[in-house]
Amino acid sequence: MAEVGTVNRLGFNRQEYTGSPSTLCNGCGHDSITNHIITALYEIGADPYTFAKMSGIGCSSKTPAYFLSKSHGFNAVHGRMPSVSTGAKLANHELTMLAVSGDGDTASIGIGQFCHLIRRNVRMIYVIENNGVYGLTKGQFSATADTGSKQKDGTINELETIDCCELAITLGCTFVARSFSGDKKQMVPLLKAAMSHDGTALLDVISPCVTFNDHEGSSKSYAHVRETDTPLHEIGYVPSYEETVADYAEGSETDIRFPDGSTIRLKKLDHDYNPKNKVEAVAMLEESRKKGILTTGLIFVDTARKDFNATLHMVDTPLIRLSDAELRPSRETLSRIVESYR
Amino acid sequence: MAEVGTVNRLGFNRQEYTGSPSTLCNGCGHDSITNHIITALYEIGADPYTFAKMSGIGCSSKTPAYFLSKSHGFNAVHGRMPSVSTGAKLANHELTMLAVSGDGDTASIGIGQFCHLIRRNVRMIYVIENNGVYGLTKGQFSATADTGSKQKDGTINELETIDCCELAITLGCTFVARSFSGDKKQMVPLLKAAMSHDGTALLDVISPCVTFNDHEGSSKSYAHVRETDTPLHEIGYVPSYEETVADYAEGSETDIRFPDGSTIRLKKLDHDYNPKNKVEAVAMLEESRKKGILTTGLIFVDTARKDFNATLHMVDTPLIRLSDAELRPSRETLSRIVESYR
Amino acid sequence: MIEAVRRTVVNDMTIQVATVNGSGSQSANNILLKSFFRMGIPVGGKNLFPSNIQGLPTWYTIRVNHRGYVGRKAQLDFLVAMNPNTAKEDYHQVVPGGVIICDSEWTIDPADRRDDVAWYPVPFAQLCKDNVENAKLRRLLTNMIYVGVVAELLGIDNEILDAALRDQFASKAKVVESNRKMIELGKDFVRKNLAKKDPFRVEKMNANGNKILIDGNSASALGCVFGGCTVVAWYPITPSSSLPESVIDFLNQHRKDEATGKNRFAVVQAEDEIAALGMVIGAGWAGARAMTSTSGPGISLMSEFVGLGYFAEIPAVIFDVQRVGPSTGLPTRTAQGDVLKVVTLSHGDTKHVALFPGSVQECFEMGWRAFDLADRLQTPVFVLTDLDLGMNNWMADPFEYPDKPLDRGKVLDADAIKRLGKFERYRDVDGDAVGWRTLPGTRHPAAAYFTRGSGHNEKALYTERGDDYVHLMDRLARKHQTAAQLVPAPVESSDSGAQIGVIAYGSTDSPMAECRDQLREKGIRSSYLRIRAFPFTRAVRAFIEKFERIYVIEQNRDGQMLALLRIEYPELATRLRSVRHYDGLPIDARFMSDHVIEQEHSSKKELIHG
Amino acid sequence: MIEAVRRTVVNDMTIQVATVNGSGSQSANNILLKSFFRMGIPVGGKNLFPSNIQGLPTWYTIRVNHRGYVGRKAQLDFLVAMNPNTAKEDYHQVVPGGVIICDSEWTIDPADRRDDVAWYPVPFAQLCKDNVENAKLRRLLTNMIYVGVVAELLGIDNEILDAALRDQFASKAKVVESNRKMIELGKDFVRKNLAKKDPFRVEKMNANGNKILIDGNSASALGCVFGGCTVVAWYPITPSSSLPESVIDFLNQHRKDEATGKNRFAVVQAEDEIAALGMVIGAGWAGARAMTSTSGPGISLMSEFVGLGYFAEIPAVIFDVQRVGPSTGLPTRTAQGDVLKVVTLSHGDTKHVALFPGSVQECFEMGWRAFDLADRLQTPVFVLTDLDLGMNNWMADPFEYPDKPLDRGKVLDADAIKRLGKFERYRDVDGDAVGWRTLPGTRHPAAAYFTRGSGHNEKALYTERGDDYVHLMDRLARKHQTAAQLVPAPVESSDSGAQIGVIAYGSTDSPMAECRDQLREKGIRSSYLRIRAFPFTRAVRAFIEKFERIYVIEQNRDGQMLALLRIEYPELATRLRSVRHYDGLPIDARFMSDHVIEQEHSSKKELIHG
Ligand SMILES: Cc1ncc(C[n+]2csc(CCOP(=O)(O)OP(=O)(O)O)c2C)c(N)n1
Ligand SMILES: Cc1ncc(C[n+]2csc(CCOP(=O)(O)OP(=O)(O)O)c2C)c(N)n1
Ligand code: SF4
Ligand code: SF4
Ligand SMILES: [Mg+2]
Ligand SMILES: [Mg+2]
Repeated sequence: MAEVGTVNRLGFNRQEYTGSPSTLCNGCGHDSITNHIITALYEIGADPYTFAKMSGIGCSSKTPAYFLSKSHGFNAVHGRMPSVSTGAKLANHELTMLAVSGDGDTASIGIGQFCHLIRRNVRMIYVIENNGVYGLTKGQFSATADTGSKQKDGTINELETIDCCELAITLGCTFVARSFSGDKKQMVPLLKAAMSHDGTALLDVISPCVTFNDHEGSSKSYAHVRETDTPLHEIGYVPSYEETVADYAEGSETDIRFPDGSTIRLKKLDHDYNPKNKVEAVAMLEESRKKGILTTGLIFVDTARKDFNATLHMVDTPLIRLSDAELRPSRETLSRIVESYR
Repeated sequence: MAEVGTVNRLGFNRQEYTGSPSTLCNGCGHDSITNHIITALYEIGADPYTFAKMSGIGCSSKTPAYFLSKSHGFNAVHGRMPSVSTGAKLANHELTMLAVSGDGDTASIGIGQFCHLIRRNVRMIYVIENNGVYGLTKGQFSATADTGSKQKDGTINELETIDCCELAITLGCTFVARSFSGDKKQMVPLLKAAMSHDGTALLDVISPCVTFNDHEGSSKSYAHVRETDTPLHEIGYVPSYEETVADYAEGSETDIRFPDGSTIRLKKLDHDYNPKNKVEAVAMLEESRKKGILTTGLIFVDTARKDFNATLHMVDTPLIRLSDAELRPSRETLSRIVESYR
Repeated sequence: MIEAVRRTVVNDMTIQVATVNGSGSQSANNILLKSFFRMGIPVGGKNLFPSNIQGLPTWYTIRVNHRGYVGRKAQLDFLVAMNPNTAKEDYHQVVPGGVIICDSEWTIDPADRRDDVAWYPVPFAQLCKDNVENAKLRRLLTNMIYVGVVAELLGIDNEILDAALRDQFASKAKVVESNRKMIELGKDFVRKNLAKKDPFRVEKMNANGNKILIDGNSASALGCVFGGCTVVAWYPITPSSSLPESVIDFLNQHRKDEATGKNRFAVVQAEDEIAALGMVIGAGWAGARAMTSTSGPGISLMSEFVGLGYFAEIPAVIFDVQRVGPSTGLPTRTAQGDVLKVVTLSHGDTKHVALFPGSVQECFEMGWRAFDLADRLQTPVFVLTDLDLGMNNWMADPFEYPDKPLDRGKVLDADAIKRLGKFERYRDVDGDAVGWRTLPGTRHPAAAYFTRGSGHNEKALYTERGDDYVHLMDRLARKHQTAAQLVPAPVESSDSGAQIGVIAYGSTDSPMAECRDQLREKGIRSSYLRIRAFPFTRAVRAFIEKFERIYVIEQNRDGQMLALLRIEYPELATRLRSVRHYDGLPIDARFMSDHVIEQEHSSKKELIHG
Repeated sequence: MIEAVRRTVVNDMTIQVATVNGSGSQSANNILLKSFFRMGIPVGGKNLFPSNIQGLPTWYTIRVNHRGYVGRKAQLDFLVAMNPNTAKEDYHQVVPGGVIICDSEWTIDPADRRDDVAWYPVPFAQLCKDNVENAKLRRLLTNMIYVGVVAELLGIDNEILDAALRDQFASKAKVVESNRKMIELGKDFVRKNLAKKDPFRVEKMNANGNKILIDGNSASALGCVFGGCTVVAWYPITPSSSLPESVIDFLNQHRKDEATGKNRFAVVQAEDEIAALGMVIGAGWAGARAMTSTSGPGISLMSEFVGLGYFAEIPAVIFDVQRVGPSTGLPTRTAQGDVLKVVTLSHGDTKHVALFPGSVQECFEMGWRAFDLADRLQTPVFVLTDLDLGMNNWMADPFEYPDKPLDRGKVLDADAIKRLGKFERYRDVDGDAVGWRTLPGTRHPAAAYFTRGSGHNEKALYTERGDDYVHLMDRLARKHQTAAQLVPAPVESSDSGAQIGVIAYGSTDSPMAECRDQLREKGIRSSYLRIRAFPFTRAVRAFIEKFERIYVIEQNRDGQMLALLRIEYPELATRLRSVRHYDGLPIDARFMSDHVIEQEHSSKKELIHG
């Protein structure tokens, strides 16, 4: 990992990746994620002028205001951030789409757009700040609330939980990770890798809501998450501009190379896990669900599939930079077309 | 299977399960499914007065008009049949919900409601008449179009296909089957079993569109489906009112008993398949996708989970039959409530 | 320097507490509100809160007024400044002669040091630190100190205050105790350290009779319960959420099977508003009384299903607790910005029935009546309230028990069909433009019909014929006329010799009495018509016909009710003038009267010149 | 018995072919249409088809009229009855003195045997069986026999007919050959077996000059291409689908990088209309010219995003090809039922810009102009056409190349910001109520701003302040006034000494010339104003002011344009009368003139009595 000095390779200091002060509750997991995002951007030396920050509606969706003040941001309507992001990316593929959503925003009202975004493999980083509740509307269960989890007033969730990672894998998502807002060590390299990924990179991050879902009986409380968090591997990220140093024992690590030349290195913990196998990933998630543990790490990755812009056979020039002459066919062309209707 | 006479155990002849004449194209797979539904209803001796026929919008969604003319039907808006069905079932749980949808209606515009219906496990039969295209709007690809499949004008689908069965299984659907409109032998017992199932019973039925998707290069043409159809097992259905006769060799069959006392009997073909294992089901579907084959049969079943009405702890009396006195609290109750605001 | 005040002002003041949200000040404010209320003084409380959960400025305003004016008054008499971040601005809101209470430790910019108000510094933080060990509780308990301070300064009755305290924390004796201690601290501090330099006092009076204090969303929720609603499908959204959440509470209390403990209802938190209304439509079709509740963005999402409900004629009740703005807007501010939108909701030719409760009583009453109307008319019925009415506490006469049994509308069962010999779903047999319907599950071969949002004839068969379509649409237009017979008539109140008419609806009613008194003071006598429903009843036209100038006062930018009146009564359109308030705060009497007076003057000028 | 007809009727008739859909008759009808067109006779074709794919009744109507009346005419002169299921009804549609062609093998009920028409039985089925081996092709080819029959009976020019045939099947020589054979069969049959007993003939004339024949959806699609649209997101729906599908075709032909064959555009078939508009909004925000196209149900679903576009000020172009009805309605029938809905779409106070093309030329022109307007005004712009205009073939003058370069509106790049020293997204610096915007990716520290549908101030910062909100909403209202300066003005056409005004818009224009001629025949001279956009321009008011009685003619039940005019011009409201046609067929001249005349008479009566 790059030595962290006062400025990064672009000459920016960490401050320059921040945004306006957070208005979230003290201790909200979302604020930690904001910090991890800032750290990742700073460390990797991201160019703020290439970013578009996207979100829906919710406490989580407010957070793009709290990082990257030099980048354009778009707080769309509830649950519909994926379509807005898709449109923006098509218009200008040079934008790095960094999206934040909530579990309500994604898995309840937004599940349709979420599914289709994944199907299209639109290149973007999609962070779900998953607290199992609707924070901004005061704590109702969302669709990711775990079965059996308890609300503040004692109500128990008797419905099935929607596991956004499992869902995404099923739908062919090409980068699926799960993490915990409190785990900076895991989240920062995952975020960096997500930025290198050429397709939709999903990070489902458990991010406790201190105000409405941090009590005893809640499966998304800090205490419960800390207790059940089980990392799949230790994660290191080596950017393309650094040299890869093999510092692990043979066989104990997996390197995944992204098209941009960077590498994510997974160091084996107590058991082997292959993040390139869809069925194995599903099996692992089902197993975790049964055991009631929270397995975190890079769950699935597929660096081969085309992203949406490629699928659409688009030119290299961003559409927004095409000249008027490239956009409006000539007078002669119009005449020819008109002629064909005689 | 029951001997088919001129009337069934309720004294109805087959005609009484039909509806108005179909206005679909000659040879449309959907018409075959209509026939299988009529057959299943007739054979099982279904009581038409307990049925509610539900659908969305599309050629497929028109078909409820073509069967069960004695039952109420509801042609909702595009993609939103699941919510309407949920409401109707809550209002009157004695209704047998028999729903028909299309692949566009379910997997494109309707995928959000589809996911949440499954999550709730609303008791209903949900038939997707899957032709990979939007028939009614003239043949555009839907989200279930297979990758690489060709449209009439030669356009190739380069997007991932959404496998509604795999999606449903991931989301915890409790009865997931796949079939082919041309396979009466398989579809009829599956439909009967679906009626016995206490939860959402999904039947994803490949149903070729002769007008827009039955050409060379289409993966949902009759020819291609016939060629690649690979049944998991042979299926028999024994209703609760009939005695189970063990007529298969030991070990070659699996019996699945439904809460209503009926049984579905799966006779092993060339390899073993256990429809009670979620991960195995996903693995099988992934395998089929890779091989380009269409695996049909009962893919997954779970008879243990509660249906939505049970999850909501509802009384046995259908809500629509509660008396006025049961609905409107007394004058004294109002006084007491009012008092509490002094 | 403040002038020595001799006169006292009794039972007439506006108190504002400036805090941050999530700090637990709501309990403190409730105790104050309830104390005034129980002292028999008319009172109203309004919460101005941000669209976030913790740490942002929040203001709670209590208006105490012996004449019964409890609408919002923009002018502020009495400030409890608990939030240093807004203090600067807060100070300047207070009227000369008013009161400011703030923490004595705050340094106050000389520019903000007003010498025309009574200034009471209180060492809130210090008192709290000294008296509360648990640091976590401190923030919560600080609020009780200001309760004590205010109570002492204004002379709130001790017993009443203590009872309000006990009610607030129900049976939790320990909590009551620790809070009481803080109230005493506040009182004690005032007694020992502050000299009363302001004129404000409260005294027991007897204006509240039998009244209760309740928010509109709870009242609407009770309406649903007494309206026999069994299926609730909703999606959380401010300021609507507390309506279905109250329905859930009431249903759990009053609609369980006592023997089994099971529910005689179903509540679904849907995945979004589209699904919520879809479930309601499905349930209504199957014969249940079903409702959903939402705010602006949800209304937009419900458009398509509302059109289906209108065209296929399915009962549904939709509460719209209005908030500010197009799009997400200002979720925690109030408005009447959906009026035109809702009655014309969805593509194509549609006209919907909407009720406009003007008080919490009417939230209850229109709440239950909406279900009767929806069943009788077989169509979606909207109930439009707003954040101000829905989320704030209002005094009200005790709710009256419904004066008639549930009206399930025109439903035929198997026996009835047998008797009649036939059934056609969409035939207007009675001349009221409403057909008879059957419910799924009806055991008769002629009972079934097919419901669809596409073209259908009287037999509910699919049709694309132009004459069938016109026939259906004309009947639906006539059904709207039937609706005009059934919806609540407007309420009129007239000054003798009234010169002008005033039209308002919904929560705009609350400052109207005060406004009309202000107009009267300026020599303008008015008649006031409160519209309670769309379609308009005959009385609306009759009212407009009586006056040359009618002011339509409402809380939106575009004059949405005005537009509806212009559409419906083109020949009267020129009589209608418009007063519109849309900054998100509840409209106040002065705003209304000032704008009416101004337009009255310019109209007179016109007369003189023209 | 038919009377011997001496008089001939040349180039003035309405021909209807009754078939079933999916039978391939469209090619046959196109050949007929094109033949008339190329003979220089004004012509219009309308397809009346069911909302299904195969086997249901379909009617194609061709109006040939030397005076240029090509709007729908309800009266039918010439019937080609190819569908036995509708024949009974079809026969009775024909005017006395008209023509019926049908299969000679059909048995005709004596009650349907009309003796006031020329009856030409043709053994279609038999001829086909005798001459086509491939049974599958038979159904398709039968249609060509009626082309031959009609051509021979009317005297269609042989060469022109053959050229139309070749064009229809492009270069496929074998197909041309087999079709030609069938046409000849038909002609031959007529020549050998039928005696001409009707007066109808066509003759070459020179009325069509330079004109082309095109459907509105193709024209709109061309507008998009020449408007520089790069991002298209859509969801299939009748009658809109062929618009984006044409865009795709044109883009593939004219907007590829020649070197690489790659696309200078992106087209997405979205999962639904919500996503479609979401993508357009995202693309518009990022700086692309983006559009979607839909019909009624899609408009309802787009409500929420439209409100975001309005409030956050994002360019977007939305085509609404209107169809009949609330809900699913009649998907294959025409209407103007979304007018009021679209301009007030979404909750809260919104007012949108809408264009109403009245011809295929205008579909093209407003098509490209819509993108300029959207960029200039930074707001969603609607283009409202309808099924009649969109899916039917119309004659048109050749489209004019855009008269000005693409107007990308007020966009600042990094250099500009450097020059200006600052940038505030929502400040009205130029007095046109439109702020400058930057695009994401702009390389300047002051360029970024945060776009949101919640409250925001001039700097695009989050705010819940009432004054900020009012400021913003007032600016948006002023922006609407700016829009009124930019949208296309109405088009006026006046009789000298006109007694009444007539207002229409969109496809209602097409029978207007005929209607006004009919009025003139009855002594009523009229002035006609065709509204082309909302907001209304000053000329609309000026027009209404000129007449005591103005008839607003439109194709919906509720008088939606009338409502808008009443809202905008209350002082003129009483002058406005309403003629409404809403059975799903295109309005015809006679309907309009009859209704105007009827109301004119009753108004005169009123004058006499009152
Ligand atoms: C259409 C619509 N419906 C409802 C809302 C109200 N709403 C705002 S945020 C939110 C839920 C947010 O939950 P989640 O996405 O989990 O974010 P969190 O606040 O928990 O971070 C809801 C329902 C809305 N803004 N728009
Ligand atoms: C909101 C909305 N959008 C679009 C349509 C148009 N539409 C009607 S059916 C259909 C697709 C149907 O496809 P599918 O569900 O696969 O049914 P199929 O016709 O293939 O059986 C569409 C897009 C509609 N009716 N409503
Ligand atoms: S309510 Fe919950 S999610 Fe929202 S800011 Fe507070 S802690 Fe975070
Ligand atoms: S278009 Fe396709 S799906 Fe529709 S009826 Fe015809 S064959 Fe069936
Ligand atoms: Mg959440
Ligand atoms: Mg389909």
